[in-house]
Amino acid sequence: MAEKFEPRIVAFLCKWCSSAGSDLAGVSRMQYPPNVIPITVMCSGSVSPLYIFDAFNKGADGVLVSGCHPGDCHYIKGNYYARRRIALVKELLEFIGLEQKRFRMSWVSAAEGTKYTQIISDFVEDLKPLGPQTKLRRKI
Amino acid sequence: MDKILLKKALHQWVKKLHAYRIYAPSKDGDIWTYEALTGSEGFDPDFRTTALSPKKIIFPQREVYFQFEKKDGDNNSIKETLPEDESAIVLGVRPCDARALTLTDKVFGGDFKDLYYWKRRNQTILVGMACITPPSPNCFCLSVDGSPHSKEGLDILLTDLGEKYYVQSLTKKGDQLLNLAKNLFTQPGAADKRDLQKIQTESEKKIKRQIDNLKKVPPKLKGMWDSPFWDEEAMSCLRCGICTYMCPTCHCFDINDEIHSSAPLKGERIRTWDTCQFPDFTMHSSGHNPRPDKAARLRQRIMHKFQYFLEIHKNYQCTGCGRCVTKCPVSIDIIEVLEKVRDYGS
Amino acid sequence: MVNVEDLRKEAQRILREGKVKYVIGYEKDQNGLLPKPAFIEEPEDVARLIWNPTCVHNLTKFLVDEKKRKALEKKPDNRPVGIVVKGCDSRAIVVLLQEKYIEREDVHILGMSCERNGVIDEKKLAKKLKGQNAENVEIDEDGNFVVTSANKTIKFQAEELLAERCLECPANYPVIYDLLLGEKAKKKAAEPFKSLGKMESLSEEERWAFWTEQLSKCIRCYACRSACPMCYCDECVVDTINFAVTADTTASEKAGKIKWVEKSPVPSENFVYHMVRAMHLAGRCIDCGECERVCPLDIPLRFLNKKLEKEAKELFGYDAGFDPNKPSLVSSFKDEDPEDFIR
Amino acid sequence: MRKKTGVFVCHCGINIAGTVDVKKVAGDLSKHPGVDFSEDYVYMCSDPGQNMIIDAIKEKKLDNVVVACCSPTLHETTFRNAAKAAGINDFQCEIANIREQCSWVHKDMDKATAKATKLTRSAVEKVRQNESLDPISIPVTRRALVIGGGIAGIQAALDIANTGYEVILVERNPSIGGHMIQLSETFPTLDCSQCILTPKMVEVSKHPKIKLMTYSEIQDISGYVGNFRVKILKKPTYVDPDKCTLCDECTKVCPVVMTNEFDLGLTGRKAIYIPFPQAIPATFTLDIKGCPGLVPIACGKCADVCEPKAIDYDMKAQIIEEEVGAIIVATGYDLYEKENLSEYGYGKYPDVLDGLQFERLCSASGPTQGKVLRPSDHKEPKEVVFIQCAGSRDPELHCAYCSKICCMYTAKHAMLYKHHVHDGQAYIFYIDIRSGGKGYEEFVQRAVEEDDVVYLRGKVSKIFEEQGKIKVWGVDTLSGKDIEIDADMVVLATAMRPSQGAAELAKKLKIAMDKDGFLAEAHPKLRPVESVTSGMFLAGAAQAPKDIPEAVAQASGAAAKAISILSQERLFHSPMVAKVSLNLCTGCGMCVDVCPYEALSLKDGKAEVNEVLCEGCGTCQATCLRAAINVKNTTPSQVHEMIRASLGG
Repeated sequence: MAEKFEPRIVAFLCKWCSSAGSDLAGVSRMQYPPNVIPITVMCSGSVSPLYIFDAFNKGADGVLVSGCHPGDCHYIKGNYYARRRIALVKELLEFIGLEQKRFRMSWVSAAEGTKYTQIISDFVEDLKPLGPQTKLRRKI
Repeated sequence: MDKILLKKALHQWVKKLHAYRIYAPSKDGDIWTYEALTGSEGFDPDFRTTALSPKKIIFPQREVYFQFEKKDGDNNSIKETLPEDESAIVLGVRPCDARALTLTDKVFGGDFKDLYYWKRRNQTILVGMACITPPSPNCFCLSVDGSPHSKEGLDILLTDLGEKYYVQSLTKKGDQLLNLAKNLFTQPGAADKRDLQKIQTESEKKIKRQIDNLKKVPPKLKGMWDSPFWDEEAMSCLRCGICTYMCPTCHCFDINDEIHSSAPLKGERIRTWDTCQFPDFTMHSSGHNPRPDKAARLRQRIMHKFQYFLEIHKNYQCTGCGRCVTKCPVSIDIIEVLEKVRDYGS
Repeated sequence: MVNVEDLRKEAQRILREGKVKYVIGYEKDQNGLLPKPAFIEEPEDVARLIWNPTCVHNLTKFLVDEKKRKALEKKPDNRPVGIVVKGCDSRAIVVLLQEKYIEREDVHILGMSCERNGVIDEKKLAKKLKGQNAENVEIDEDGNFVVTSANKTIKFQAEELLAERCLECPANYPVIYDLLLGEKAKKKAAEPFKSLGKMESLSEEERWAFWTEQLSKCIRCYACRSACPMCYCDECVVDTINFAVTADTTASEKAGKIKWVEKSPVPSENFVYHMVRAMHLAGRCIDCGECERVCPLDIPLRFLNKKLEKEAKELFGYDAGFDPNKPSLVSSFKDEDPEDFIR
Repeated sequence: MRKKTGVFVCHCGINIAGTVDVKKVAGDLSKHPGVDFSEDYVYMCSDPGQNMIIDAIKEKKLDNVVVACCSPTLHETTFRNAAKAAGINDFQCEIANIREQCSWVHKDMDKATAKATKLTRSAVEKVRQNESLDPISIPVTRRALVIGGGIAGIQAALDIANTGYEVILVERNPSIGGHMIQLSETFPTLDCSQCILTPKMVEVSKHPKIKLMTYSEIQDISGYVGNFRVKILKKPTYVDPDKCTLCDECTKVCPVVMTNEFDLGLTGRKAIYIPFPQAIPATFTLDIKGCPGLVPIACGKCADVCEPKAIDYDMKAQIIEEEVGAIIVATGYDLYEKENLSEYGYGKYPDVLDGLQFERLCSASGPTQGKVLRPSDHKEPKEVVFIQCAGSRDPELHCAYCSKICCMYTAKHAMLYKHHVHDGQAYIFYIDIRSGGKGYEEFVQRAVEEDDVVYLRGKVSKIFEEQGKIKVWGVDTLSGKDIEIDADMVVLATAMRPSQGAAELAKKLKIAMDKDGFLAEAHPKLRPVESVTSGMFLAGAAQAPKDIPEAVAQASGAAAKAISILSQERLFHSPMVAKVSLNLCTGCGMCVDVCPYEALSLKDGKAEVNEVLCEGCGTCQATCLRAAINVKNTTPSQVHEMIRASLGG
């Protein structure tokens, strides 16, 4: 069963670094599993905790937030606010008992196509054994 | 028909009832709630007032009306979802809560019969438990034409006589349940009847809280629509939904569509409890809100229960269970409010 | 020891001098142990004011009410409001000031120090008295509770009856006030996050089971947010209909109204509601414990906020409700904020 | 009114069609609610492809379109222009990136196709809620303000003025020239500082496009890029420069002697004075700090002897308002305060000097007419110790950063000293020698080889006076030997600090400062001359320690940036900016705290967006607890729908 299961991942990528990084992965024809649907946002700092809860509520098996490395934010400091906010979201999700592997954050620069590829591949691998995310998924 | 059931035989009887789905009060930490009963154990006849009344079983907080799906072209589908057929027993219903259902019956059984409500209502059997000692410090059923041993709305009423229960079956449904274990029930003797009388009068004396001359309240209310009284009384109100959600007689609801999938468009139309105490209850899409503040909402709650409902259905919409008094975070006490109304301006 | 007479005197003075519109305090409730909020307008009525360890409510929510009420009035009386606060409540005022929801001039703060003690937990007391009602609770010189029940007086060690939050209180005296009653007894909780210990020691699955059981009980009466002084939004993110529509509300704003949470009180939706609430209170919750106290189904909501309070403290060195002039937890950052969780 | 959406799926030859079943994607999308037209084509970006879009929009009366193709970075503009050509707003076109983020990174056709469908759906849900927006256009006041009349400010002002735009150059001292005019010679060429700077200063004073305002300070700045309003405080000099003939009679009679800032206290000057002979503007200034009183009764000697009656005691401070489109901040540096370096006897012993004082000693126009003499007894020092990193690179006690120029000027000082005192000996204590720069390393080598300067790698542990000598104890960490020198003079290469008052100015300008108080650039790598506030640029040591060529280079860079604004009649700004829902905003100000661009402020208890400054990053949106502030066309509502679509729910 676990082999059959294909996790569904929502990835919030900042436009300037991480989304560009994923483009680079494409241009370089790197291969990674098709389980991620990226949503490009202006800045990791614009990712509201609500988006993350909503994604899990709508059945995401994993959620990724990715932004520019500290110091590289196109908007100078958006990713610093993100770092703080996301840390709290992570703690909360773990506290209520969601598998901690299901939510992660990364810094991916426009030059790090390889890193993006790796992060997605690992994410998918880590999620497969967990099976579908049913805890927060809307059940009505 | 009246019977006697020995206390020690109670559980044997309950065993026999398992052909039905059984709900009974169960204790979770400090609070009592109605839960599905599995096995004969776990039913404690000395339960206190439950957080929610059996209303939640007959009129659940969430009810699905129908499911809809948008298909190609115009052949869209709509599927009505009535509650499934399953007779249920609520074991251990307080007389006030049973009376409350007779009031919601009037609401859902008027010119328009609410299919969802009545399907559950009709297939549910209510086994009452008379209150020997008030299950809540704020019981005041006597003041609102009720009593700790009222039979209204019940199918069976059990009264604790110490070693045994005095069992009164009040409907055919009730008789069915007794017939499931004929051998457990015996005929009551004259002494039992006397004990019953005695215990009933005693139990009434034990009720601490009351409102004298409640009948003076409705006419008073008529003249109090725009009295500053409501502002003062509502000063400490927090606008939460406790008083109404806990109330066994409140029955207001909201209807929403819940979208489960946008492509293809799938979802359910659902009914959920709603309350006049929430600011959005009367919010118009224009933004105008005819009940702009909590004063207006408290007034609505009192007037609905003690004027409008009375005019329409000839009963107060309150059975004195005391939940709203006990649970109000800021001790807004409906009894005090009514007394103040009664004495207002005199 | 706090002398309630001093409180009444001051209340009377500010009322008589017309310094305040009215004074928000506690008064005896005839039919229960806990007092009820009192709104005193006449100097003669100050005798109604009481002060004892059953004064659990956080009255600062009524400052929010006052502001909302004033917004509706044509010619509002802009005099300040007098309010009786404990240490925790005073921190709520600090947050309201920090978020510019109220101005310092809007309140005349009558600060009550809990003096090495705090308020009682009604449920703990009920257990001790085995269902017996208590008529009165007081503190004696040694900081023990003296409970009067059925004409008997019983002594309890403070710890036996103290509300959990008081045992973990960072400062049980007002941090901001116009008048302080009682001494600023510095009693910093030895283990400010003790109660979380049990929860955190549980396994992931145990924690999940715990919260599923608890949050399944939620009937969304919203008493938690109603009692919370930090929940002052005109429109709550979970309300789907209550859109504060005004003349300048555009069609797109109406259309843009999002249903983050369904009205159905089912676990998945209850989780979103309570998690969003927890996030919105991160760095703002001052642990007055009201959300948990008012919950009619005894959901231990305080844990959620306490957890984030702990993280704010341990990850970012942030305490809520002490400095009205510093930026909020989530509207600030430090270069050295931890990022070991980021890949 | 239901919106009609059109979807266009590009094959990109086989780049997409190779791994994504484009026909299936187009087919599935045609069933998506609200989609009225869905087609695929081999090359959407080709003319026929674009025409297909244009025609469909016109014929099917589409409200908006989604093009599923390559990354928006490549053809978003192409297709938005097409949409425009068809008569709908460019924001009614969105791109679904099914190439870089899908077909190129996957092999499994079915899965890639499924993903492409989700990506396209997501874009459809987004575009449906897009607002039609037009770029925000701002008029430009085509004048510039340069703050600071040092070399950086002078260079920037000249560069701008020479392209024909008016420049206001504000300097708080009586003369422009900054610190450079105090220097004797400059490394690595040893050409005379005044000789190369004074021509530029004169050019400034003569330039028809430059309005020079000395003895003036910025009082207040409002407005935004292209449209700043500046209030400048012009302090009274009590001397009318037009009447003053520089006869110098006034100083002869002035009874008050004060310390001379220009010589860093090595000499004195009168209360009425000219900072230095070549001062620009060439005029005298009456320093009221020292003047007995601006009334003839008190003194009035200067006024009596002034033939042309240039002295006017009634002169008042003026506030001059100017409008400019761009601002360059070149407020320069100051030396690390004496009191912070008492361990070196700095400020305690007269013969312990800082670098600038030593420059004055070497300067031909200096207090000693270019002879190196000890301030204490005017004897020629025979042994001089130079100490580098005095206050720099010392995170514990002083500044953590490297002041960058000290290695070079210390080598220069040692050389100059040798050129003045041939039989003298120069010692230099250093931590490292940092001589990166054209001809710099060779310069240092010259100091060692030709002027046999002794370089000692190590820190000085103690300095104290003993019978007329300054004893310097230190250690040579290379040999491990303790060093003890009986010096006649000690010269400290004191750290560079942001010029005093820079912090207040930064607040007025609303530009950020780094942890050391230097002005912060917008991006450490990519926007080194821009400040965080658009329309304001940085030049010279105000941004970080720099030597002259670097300061000049940055000044020209800043000038070019400013010109790029001034050269336009209107500025255009992306309309994807934050918008406040006043009915939800409670005025908590969290958005104001987080905004990186000072674009948000509180007005009447509600947040207000300055659309010109807003870059649309959306940090405010995620911070707001009340969903009261949203960035146009990336609203939570849109993200919410995209999440749904992405998960097929």
